[in-house]
Amino acid sequence: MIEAAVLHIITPLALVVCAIFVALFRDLLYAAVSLGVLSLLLSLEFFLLKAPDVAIAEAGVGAAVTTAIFIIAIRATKRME
Amino acid sequence: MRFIVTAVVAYLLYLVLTIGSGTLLLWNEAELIIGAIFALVVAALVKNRYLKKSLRMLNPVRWFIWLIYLFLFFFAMAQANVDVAYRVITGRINPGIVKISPRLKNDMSLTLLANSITLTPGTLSVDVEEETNDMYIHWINVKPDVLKEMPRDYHPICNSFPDWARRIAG
Amino acid sequence: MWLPAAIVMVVCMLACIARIFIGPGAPTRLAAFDTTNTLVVALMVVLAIMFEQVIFVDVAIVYALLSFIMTLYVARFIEGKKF
Amino acid sequence: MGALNIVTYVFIGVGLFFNAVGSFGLNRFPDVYTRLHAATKCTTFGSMFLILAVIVQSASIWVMEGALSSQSVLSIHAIIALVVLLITNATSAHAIARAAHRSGEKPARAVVDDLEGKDIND
Repeated sequence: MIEAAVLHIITPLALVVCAIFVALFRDLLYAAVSLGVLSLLLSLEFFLLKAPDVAIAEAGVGAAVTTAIFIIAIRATKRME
Repeated sequence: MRFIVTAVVAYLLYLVLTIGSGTLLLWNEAELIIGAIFALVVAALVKNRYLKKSLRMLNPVRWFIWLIYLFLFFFAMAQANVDVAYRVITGRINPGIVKISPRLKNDMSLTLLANSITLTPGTLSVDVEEETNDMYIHWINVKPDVLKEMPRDYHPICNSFPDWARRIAG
Repeated sequence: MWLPAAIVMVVCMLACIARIFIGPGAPTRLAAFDTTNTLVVALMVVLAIMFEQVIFVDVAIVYALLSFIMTLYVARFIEGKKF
Repeated sequence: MGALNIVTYVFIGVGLFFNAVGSFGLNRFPDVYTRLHAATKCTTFGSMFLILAVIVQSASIWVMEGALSSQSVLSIHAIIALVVLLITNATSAHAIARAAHRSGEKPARAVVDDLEGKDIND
């Protein structure tokens, strides 16, 4: 099953690249969008590991609540770091 | 009347989401009873927001026209995708933002028209003026003869979707 | 039959994620993010029939609705309006 | 079963082709509006055909196993996911285009711009 391993290799690598870019962006809105992609890939990874309940929880918390809180925080402060 | 319509829609949605849970016509008894109770509660809470003024979408003739429209819309969507694939591969674009006046009255037909022209050939709805219901459309392949007169003719841009929207929800 | 389709979908998704990192301006990044969401929802439905677990499709429905909310929220912020 | 498998392969092929075109056009076009054209239309159509392939397979198993099969959940919920995708993609494309124009993004290589300079408050 070498093909099934491809999915399990690509998704964590993209996850790590997303985390690096979250730290690199100077514009905080871009960092928030990258964090949304990170939670998307984390949800996909939970899905691949056959844990759909954790994937639903991660999608709800990561895609909706965390980004909304970050956007409210960026509105209240400065956008550039 | 609004209460009954909202309760029926909520109950149907609940039944679709819990299909295959039992043996009594694909549902079990507990799901049917709990769904009815939740549908009544939801209808009591949101009936003034879900249906604003009129009940004209209950007319079955409109549903029938909507089904015909879906059939035509699928072919327009397939044509749109072949067109966009051609433009992606060759890179031949001629974009611009044009203004059309579809002369629609209410919000529902405007929503239907905006979603339709976003998914059909070469057009993307950008903005809408609230008072006059004029729409601004990003068009990927502008034909020069449309630009001559100022109230633009909408037939070359989005071939007769405003008429269909007026027929369905107008 | 489903596993090669899933791998091609993941490769398409990586191309969209690259546009999120290099794209100029906030609306381009948001458009790329929306495209990635669509691809992930389709990928989740495909993986559900591949794993033969019928309950996995619910994750796709929930993710489609929640990512829609996030896209609208960030778009309101870019528009520069109070909400 | 043979004809259904052929239909499924054709649907998967069409879906993967349009998804690839969508993600390629997102990287090729010059500005955000044309990118939205490629992204929204092509990925919606491609995802629609992939989900239709899943529906064809699971509905054939549903018919074969009788009405109480667990595949009914898969077919019905895949149809719900398809409807949700069709509605939310068009709406979010409209929201992104409006936000882009109000934040001052100009359409690249435009021959006409009727909206330029107008200030629309809701």
